[in-house]
Amino acid sequence: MQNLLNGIPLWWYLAVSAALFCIGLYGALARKNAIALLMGVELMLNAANINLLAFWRYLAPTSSGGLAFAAFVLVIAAAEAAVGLALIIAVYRITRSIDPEKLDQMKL
Amino acid sequence: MTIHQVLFIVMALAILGSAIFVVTTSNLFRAALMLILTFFGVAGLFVLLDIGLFAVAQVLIYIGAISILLIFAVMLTRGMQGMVPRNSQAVAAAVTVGIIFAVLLLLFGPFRVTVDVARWPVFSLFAGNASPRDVGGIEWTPPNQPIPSVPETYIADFGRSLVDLNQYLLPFLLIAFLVDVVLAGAIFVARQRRPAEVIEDRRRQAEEAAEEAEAMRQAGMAPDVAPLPEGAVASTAEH
Amino acid sequence: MNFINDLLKIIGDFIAGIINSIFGFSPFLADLVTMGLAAIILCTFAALSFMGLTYVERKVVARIQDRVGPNQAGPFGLLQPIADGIKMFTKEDTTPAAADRWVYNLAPLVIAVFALTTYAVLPFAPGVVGTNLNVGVFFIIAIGSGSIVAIIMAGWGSNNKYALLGAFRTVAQLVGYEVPMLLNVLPVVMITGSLGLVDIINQQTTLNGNPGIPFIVFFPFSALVFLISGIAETARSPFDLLEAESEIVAGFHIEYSGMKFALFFLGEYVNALAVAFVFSTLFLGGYAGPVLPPYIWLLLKAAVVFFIFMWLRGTLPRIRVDQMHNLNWKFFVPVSIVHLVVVMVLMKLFVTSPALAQANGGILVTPAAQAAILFVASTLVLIGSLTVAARRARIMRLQEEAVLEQRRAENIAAVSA
Amino acid sequence: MRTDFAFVGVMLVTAALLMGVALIAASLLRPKKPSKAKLETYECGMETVGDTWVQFRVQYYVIALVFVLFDIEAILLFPIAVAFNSLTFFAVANVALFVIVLLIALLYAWRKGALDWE
Repeated sequence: MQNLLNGIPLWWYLAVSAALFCIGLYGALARKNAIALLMGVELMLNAANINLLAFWRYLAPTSSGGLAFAAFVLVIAAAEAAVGLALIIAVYRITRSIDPEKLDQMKL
Repeated sequence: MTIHQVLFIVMALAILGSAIFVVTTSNLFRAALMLILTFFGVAGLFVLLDIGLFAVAQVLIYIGAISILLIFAVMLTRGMQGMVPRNSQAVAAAVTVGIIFAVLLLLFGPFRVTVDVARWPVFSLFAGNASPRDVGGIEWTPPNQPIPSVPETYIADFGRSLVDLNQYLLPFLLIAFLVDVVLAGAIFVARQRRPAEVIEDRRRQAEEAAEEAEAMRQAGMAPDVAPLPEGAVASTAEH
Repeated sequence: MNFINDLLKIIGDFIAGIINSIFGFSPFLADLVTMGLAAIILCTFAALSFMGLTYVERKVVARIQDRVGPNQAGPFGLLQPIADGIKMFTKEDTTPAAADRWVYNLAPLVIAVFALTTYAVLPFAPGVVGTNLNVGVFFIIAIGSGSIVAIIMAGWGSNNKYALLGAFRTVAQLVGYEVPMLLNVLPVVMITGSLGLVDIINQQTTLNGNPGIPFIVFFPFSALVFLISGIAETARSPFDLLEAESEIVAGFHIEYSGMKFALFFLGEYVNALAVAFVFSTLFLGGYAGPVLPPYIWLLLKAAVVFFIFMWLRGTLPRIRVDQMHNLNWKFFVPVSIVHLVVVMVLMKLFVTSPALAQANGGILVTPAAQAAILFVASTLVLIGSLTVAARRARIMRLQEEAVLEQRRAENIAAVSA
Repeated sequence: MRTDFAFVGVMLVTAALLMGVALIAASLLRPKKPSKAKLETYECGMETVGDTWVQFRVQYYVIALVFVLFDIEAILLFPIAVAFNSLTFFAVANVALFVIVLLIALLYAWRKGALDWE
């Protein structure tokens, strides 16, 4: 018998998070558009956050480690999106394409 | 079924459904909108976990900031025109992702697999000595031990831990510098001009330098720099 | 006296009692029905206040501009909102052929729903609050992002150049003014030590329910910047760049008509009223006040704030896009950060509780003295920043004039030659 | 167990239902006579030329970028503000440092002209 919070066992959260992570990974691997790829990465970061907060809530709600790490994930996700999208915009202006498969040159 | 379980299942379905839409649709703007729905669902999960602070932060940052950035980028790059949703490695990616999901479910899920380590010694690498025969299905909480509730002051505790020298002060300050670097870098990258403009600029500069040198020579002084040869303009522009 | 004071609460308890007795067999169902009824009452209140405000605003702005305003429908034009409502319901409403149907039709719904949800956390009287979230302030600011999403949806879904351009402009404005709003709520949260709106009001009241020192005295700078950002956040005049008719026709809602347009309008007014309520709560002491019942106090304060909105709308011209961005990024945000640091350090230096003074050091002062110190500091920041900005603006104006003068001289020389 | 957010959820659902009912009622009441001219994109009577995808300036992105970075700082500053009364002076000095570093970032963006709206 596993422990429940609001009638929900921990593994439900972990399963949703795992599924979300895998969907995000698929998006990051299989998309032909750099922005869609970044969307996949955001999904993965979100999945990681679900995991962090679920574990925090079930295992150590009295410390604040899980919250701190989740907050850092949020911050870094935003920073990553900002820089990534800026790069995409810059690349697009030069090559008029944001297909990551076509960006195989070091020099633009 | 309690109401919380029903809500959880509804939210999980919304999250996963919209996430699948995000990674399969060919309309990038709708993908961004569905991404917002996913984020909203995740905020709902945080509410179910009793972490209101992060539910709100999720809405504020992911919906209010990151999705806006994504949509702006979609608009700026016209990324949707003639878009093919999948690239050539989509099938391989799907298979890989499926395997990863199966492994994760084995690790996190309720399933317990019994493996004979004598036949598969490689599993002892993962399972260690603690439970030599059971792999996967890790029990994260000791059975029948109540989960403590979140303390009322969890926001204040969290805030205090962020500026506590023994806890997260260093990452907290590093984030300020990270933000600095991100801002500087992203502005530099995003505001860079087009190559054509750069070439035009360089050519004008070269012309001005040449004119100046000409004027100096006419004034009877030796030029500091030799006027650039014709080809030099193009070669400097490439870098 | 008590009956009048707690009128809302007594009525609420009465209704809850009836519901509990009907649905006594299932506490969950009783809870759900109670909450649903409360939500319907709040939505109705918001919708009715929307109708009332459109009339009042038209009358007030008309008076300011020396006109009469609506005066045909009913006595003093009082039936005007109803006539408008009937028109909105029966007007033909087309979906442009080029539009993205789903996105186009969902956008007004999204904006109205998010605007109404703000009311779920506003405290109207002691004990009368939809839900007292412990992250109330944060929630109100976060829920505002919903309207940003809706505006982008409307702009893109219409598939119209002007709509998209207007949406982009609006979003750039809304996201920009969220930053000074966040930065100026922080001092209030710091002095209260809580994000809950009820806690913030309690901090501004004395024990017997009368107003203590409202936070506008502590942080006049924050109050001013919050108010102006609030106006910009709800895109009201003079920040109504999104509907600059001469430039982008009507902004993101150019393609909308009938009921969908009404929902956009409702979202705008409900948001503006919510900003008035939130400002009253954060800086004017909320429902706290002597003699009159609490809900009347709150309504009075919100009405005064909303009157300021209407006054500004009636008198100020619309500002330019670059001015709007400059005001935010080059004045509000940097000065707010400086103000935040000053206030933070002062609040740590001058503390009011002996225990804290003993634990962390700092000088023990009375709350009134702390308020006076913070008031002086905040006002100094305000005056200082205004002086610096005025000097900078003067220098820039002189430079511009010099350039113009030079150009004129050149022109004269060219003509005479 | 009932969380504080239950009412927010109910409010979202109720508002959506009420507004949806209003929309549907309006769609039943109003006349519906679409014609080709009515369904055209409105552009002050002119015919639409070209794509809706007009070229947007990158300035919008830069503004959103600066906003995002100030937004993420809020998620860290708000919990600290809640804990403010019990912080030591050292901690407050660090928060001030954090905020000032952000101000430097803003000033850098200002100097680089990222905040100028030509």
